[in-house]
Amino acid sequence: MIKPTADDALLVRKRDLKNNYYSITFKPFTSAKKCKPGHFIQLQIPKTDIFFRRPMSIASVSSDGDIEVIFNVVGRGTKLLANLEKNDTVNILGPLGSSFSNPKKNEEVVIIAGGVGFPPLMYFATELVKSKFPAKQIHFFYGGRSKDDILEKSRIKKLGLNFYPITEDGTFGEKGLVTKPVERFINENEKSKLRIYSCGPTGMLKAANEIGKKYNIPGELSLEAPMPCGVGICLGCIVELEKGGHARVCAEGPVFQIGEVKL
Amino acid sequence: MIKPTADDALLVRKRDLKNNYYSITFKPFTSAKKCKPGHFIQLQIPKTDIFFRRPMSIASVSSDGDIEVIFNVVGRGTKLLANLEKNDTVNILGPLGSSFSNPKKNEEVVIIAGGVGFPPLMYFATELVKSKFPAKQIHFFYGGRSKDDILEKSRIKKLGLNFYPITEDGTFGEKGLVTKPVERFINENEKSKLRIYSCGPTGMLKAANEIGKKYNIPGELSLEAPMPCGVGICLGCIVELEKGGHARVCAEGPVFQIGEVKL
Amino acid sequence: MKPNLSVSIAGVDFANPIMTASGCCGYGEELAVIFPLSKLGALVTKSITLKPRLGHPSPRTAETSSGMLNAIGLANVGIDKFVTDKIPFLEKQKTKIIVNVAGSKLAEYIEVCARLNDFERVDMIELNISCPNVDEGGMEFGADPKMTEKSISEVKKVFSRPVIAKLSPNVTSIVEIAKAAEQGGADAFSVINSLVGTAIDIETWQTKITNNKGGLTGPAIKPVALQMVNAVYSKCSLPIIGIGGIQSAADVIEFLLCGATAVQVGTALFIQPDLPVTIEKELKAYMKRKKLNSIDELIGKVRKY
Amino acid sequence: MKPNLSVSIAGVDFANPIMTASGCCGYGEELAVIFPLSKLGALVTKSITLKPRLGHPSPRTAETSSGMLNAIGLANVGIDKFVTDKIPFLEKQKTKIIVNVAGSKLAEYIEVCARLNDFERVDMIELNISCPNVDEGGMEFGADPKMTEKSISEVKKVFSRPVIAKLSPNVTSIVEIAKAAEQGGADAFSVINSLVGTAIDIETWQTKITNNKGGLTGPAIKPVALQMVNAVYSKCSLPIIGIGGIQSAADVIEFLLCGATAVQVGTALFIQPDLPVTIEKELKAYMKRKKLNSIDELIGKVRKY
Ligand SMILES: Cc1cc2nc3c(=O)[nH]c(=O)nc-3n(C[C@H](O)[C@H](O)[C@H](O)COP(=O)(O)OP(=O)(O)OC[C@H]3O[C@@H](n4cnc5c(N)ncnc54)[C@H](O)[C@@H]3O)c2cc1C
Ligand SMILES: Cc1cc2nc3c(=O)[nH]c(=O)nc-3n(C[C@H](O)[C@H](O)[C@H](O)COP(=O)(O)OP(=O)(O)OC[C@H]3O[C@@H](n4cnc5c(N)ncnc54)[C@H](O)[C@@H]3O)c2cc1C
Ligand SMILES: Cc1cc2nc3c(=O)[nH]c(=O)nc-3n(C[C@H](O)[C@H](O)[C@H](O)COP(=O)(O)O)c2cc1C
Ligand SMILES: Cc1cc2nc3c(=O)[nH]c(=O)nc-3n(C[C@H](O)[C@H](O)[C@H](O)COP(=O)(O)O)c2cc1C
Ligand code: FES
Ligand code: FES
Repeated sequence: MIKPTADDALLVRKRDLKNNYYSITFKPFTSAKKCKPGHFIQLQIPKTDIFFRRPMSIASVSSDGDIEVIFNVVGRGTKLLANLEKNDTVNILGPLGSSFSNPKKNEEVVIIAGGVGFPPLMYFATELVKSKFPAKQIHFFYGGRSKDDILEKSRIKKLGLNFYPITEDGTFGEKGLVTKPVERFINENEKSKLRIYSCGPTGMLKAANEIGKKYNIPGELSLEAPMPCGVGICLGCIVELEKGGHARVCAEGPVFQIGEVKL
Repeated sequence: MIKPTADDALLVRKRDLKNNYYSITFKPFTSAKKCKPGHFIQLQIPKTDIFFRRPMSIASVSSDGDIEVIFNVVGRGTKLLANLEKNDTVNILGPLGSSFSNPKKNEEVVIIAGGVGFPPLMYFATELVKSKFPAKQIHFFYGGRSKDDILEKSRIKKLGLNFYPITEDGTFGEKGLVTKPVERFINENEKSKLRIYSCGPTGMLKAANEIGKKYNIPGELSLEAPMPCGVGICLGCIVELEKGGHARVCAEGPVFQIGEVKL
Repeated sequence: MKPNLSVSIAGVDFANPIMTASGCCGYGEELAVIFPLSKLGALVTKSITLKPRLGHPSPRTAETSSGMLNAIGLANVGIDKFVTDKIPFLEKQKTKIIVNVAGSKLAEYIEVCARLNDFERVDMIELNISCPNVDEGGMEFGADPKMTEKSISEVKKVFSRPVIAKLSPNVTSIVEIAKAAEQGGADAFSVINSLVGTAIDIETWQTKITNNKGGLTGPAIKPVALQMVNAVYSKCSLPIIGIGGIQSAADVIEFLLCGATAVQVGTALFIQPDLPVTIEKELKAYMKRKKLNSIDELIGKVRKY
Repeated sequence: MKPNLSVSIAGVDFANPIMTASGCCGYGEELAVIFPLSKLGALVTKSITLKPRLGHPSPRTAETSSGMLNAIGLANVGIDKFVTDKIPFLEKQKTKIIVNVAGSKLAEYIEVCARLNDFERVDMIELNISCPNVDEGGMEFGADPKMTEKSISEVKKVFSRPVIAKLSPNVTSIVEIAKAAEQGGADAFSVINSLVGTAIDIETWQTKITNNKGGLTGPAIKPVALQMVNAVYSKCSLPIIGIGGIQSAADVIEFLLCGATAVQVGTALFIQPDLPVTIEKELKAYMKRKKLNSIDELIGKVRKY
């Protein structure tokens, strides 16, 4: 566990990504340098009637320590977040949880993202590219219902990786669910060189987990759970393990190995 | 009882009056036209963790329905109010309570104001002057600890009334408490033509009440009490009556007759 | 199809399940200025006692996290003045009238209820055997199964229309008390009255209310109220009026799902006095969206794990 | 002069009156990363049972107005693993260690307490006779004066250091239970555990936690906790550890004024895990401003009307 810090940070940038998605960027955050892809932060909007903090994956950390999250408005808390304006204060606790482990040099990275699972994987891909991991070895499968669910297209493209958008209604990229193109890709490649990273809706995570097990491909899944604390002390965010027993999504996770948890 | 309305109004103007005093103006407020000096409103800052509304006297209502309150930061709620910015939303319930009754044409109006008792009396004096009541028949005694406690000096002066600032430390106007100059004024004038209006700290209200009783001068006092509802249904804001029994400050008051309540 | 919001409790029909809670709507006069009381299923009056009561001195309320403390002390006009001054106004209102009755001795309850029996427009009595703010009677009645049973059965002898037992949450087993009330002949339950609590001013070291302790109400207590409604619903058979922290139609639906047939809105009226009007509208919209024709389709329908 | 924050309970000295509550700080490992545990008066462990327990399935927490519901279900590593894996870590911490013990049968409590007796660094045991989240034992113990007395006196036979009785608020008279615990030989009280409550998802109609009901905690319950602390303080003579909704030094001071000698911070740790550090600082500042030399000058000093 990295020692998390709690900071009152200012909202320095807010972008409406349409379709109820927003990107907001905060600063300063003492622990910005310690953040790694997969880590999350717990956001608290001071003086609101919302009791718990809200967990959000880190979407990016800039060289001067700006920290970005990308989120979807689904309830009261995210609505309040979306209503924030420049210079509003948010208290950030983090970084929290486990992070994605790095692929081996020669591995092909298969990223399977969807919905609010996209931000941590964008962060992951960005850092891989920054660390000189060959962009052409990164395969970014990004599924959504419709073209508006595929966020930050230009940002992904700019990374120079292999981008495979997939939409259920076919309005952007291939039509259908991510499963098919992912399996096709796997079958066209040397399976022992692949590594999967997935974060997204439960259905997608289940599929990624099954695919990994079926083809014996290692990899990692980033999970969600309601999180009262985010630091491992409430035992509220548990998930069942395949080997029996529970793990805390906030402490042992949110990043788990394929085949490790019951989904 | 006037039928109050509840409106989400926007903050259209905010002025820092220094010394932890602020003026904030809202619009639109459906019932602006029904407001009279002495009335108050119940303010709620949406989505805060503050449970009750906060009662505030009306400080002015403009011809196009802007409604102003002037307040002092004393606790959590008023702190939040002071932190509001232009275009923030506040829910306003009002107008509530009783209002000041008009003086007779030939009466000399003795206003005794202090602290957050100033705003409703400024509103009262303003409306009197607007209604062609002779400004020279209005005597505005305004007490504070120091010169920074005397708010909106130019605004009062502009009304053309007789302005008697009094400060405990003598930094503005006469030195001392309001009681002395008020009693002096009373003794220099025909008592049967005087009418007192007072709102301010408990000490000042007590003094105004005593002076009224001692010289047999009629008049009105505007009281404060913690107010869970402001509309007369919780029975939480009671004050004892001289004749026995209780009155609700929010419903029978906040404006009471001199000699009516136990202070 | 328009959803039908009407409900029926002990033979009394209500236009909708939304009532205003005792002590949070006076005798209806103030709210009637704000919205037509016909919007309510029923209005429940402030507790009426035999003699007029001034209640406790000020301060008698305090703000808490998502709630409030009150120790009003059953301030009310007394039965005489209620009959002469308040009933004539209430009789004109197009809503059901439930008179809440309190006292410090059983004889007082009986006398007040006997007087109320003469007024046909008093549709029901709600017996406050659970007020935490009086020294004698009040909560003691409601914490003792025997006294509960006896007080209900005695009141039933003098009041010919339905009697609701308003239960206290400050007991080890609310079900035990509910069963005693049922035994005594109660026609329905109101669940819950306020929890006992206090608050201290850390500058003066003084309690924030003159009675030193008071009743905790508001959204803070909603989970406790829901649980008690469901416990009573599971073990008893009388209809339940759910009370505690209701602020929205969503809250009302939670209570209905837990087993309430109707609900009362209390503390939230202090912040939004016309809240029942909003709730009725939202409740209708919910029922339409969920394709529900009647409130019955919600009552007690919580799905448990 | 520097204010002295130390307090003493049943012969055990604490650097300050601020403890972390059972079930809200695990076995201390996570918090130790965030701040040095020496900042605490004491750490109270998650309830330890004889056998390891997984607890209830997910979801087992829900957010409420100014609070939360939990039905973790006493998930813990069990006494064996606690002794081998957790005690070695705890022994190294420069704070007092209170181990909270739970069970479903009295024999289980006794066995766990007997095991703990061997570890000198376990300064005290806190007996959880008030957990609302297990079917047998737990709350039933704490609602019954006889069982309360018996369980304490039996535990006292096998554990030679002080035993704290953690009392349930879900009773008609907490004072009656406190007196029974006193009778049984308890050395102190922890007041209060959580209130029983529930919450429903109005879209799915399902209860929000798999156990269907859970414990309500957080600022919402503070007024109830303060009142119970003061009731026990007024009628009993043992030292009290106040618990319920503490979020700030101001809250701590309210508990001290009501009669608590120390306090535990629970739910608020989930929002601000280093809160005890802030509270200690604020408490010191308050004592300086009020010219208080010791915590004693606050305990029970509430001024009543
Ligand atoms: C590790 C982690 C990372 C996340 N990253 C992102 C992200 O990058 N972008 C994004 O849009 N969302 C993310 N989420 C989900 C996000 O936290 C929830 O959408 C948000 O908490 C909902 O809050 P609300 O008040 O709007 O919704 P409400 O429905 O009003 O919330 C009600 C309650 O449910 C809890 N809750 C319900 N579902 C979830 C859930 N799936 N996860 C967490 N809490 C839940 C909330 O904490 C709250 O207590 C993440 C969740 C986790 C656990
Ligand atoms: C009819 C009326 C008119 C008022 N007009 C003004 C005005 O024009 N300008 C101004 O600055 N102030 C005015 N006040 C006082 C103002 O309402 C309080 O200062 C404010 O409610 C304090 O809120 P807080 O959260 O900052 O303080 P806190 O101390 O945090 O409030 C704590 C609690 O105490 C209650 N409370 C404590 N003292 C009072 C009090 N004296 N009056 C009302 N509630 C109290 C609050 O409602 C709240 O519940 C008026 C009060 C009343 C009753
Ligand atoms: C200020 C106040 C006064 C109350 N007076 C009474 C009363 O006279 N009789 C009674 O039975 N209940 C009384 N109650 C309790 C309410 O009727 C209701 O049971 C309780 O407030 C819980 O509902 P709520 O959380 O919606 O307020 C009072 C509550 C408040 C807040
Ligand atoms: C998630 C959670 C788990 C808890 N587990 C335990 C427990 O195992 N044993 C126990 O005695 N109390 C347990 N409690 C109760 C707390 O110790 C405390 O009494 C209660 O939460 C009230 O304090 P608070 O409002 O500060 O949280 C738990 C509380 C919470 C919120
Ligand atoms: S959120 Fe508390 S343990 Fe994971
Ligand atoms: S504030 Fe509720 S009656 Fe006056």
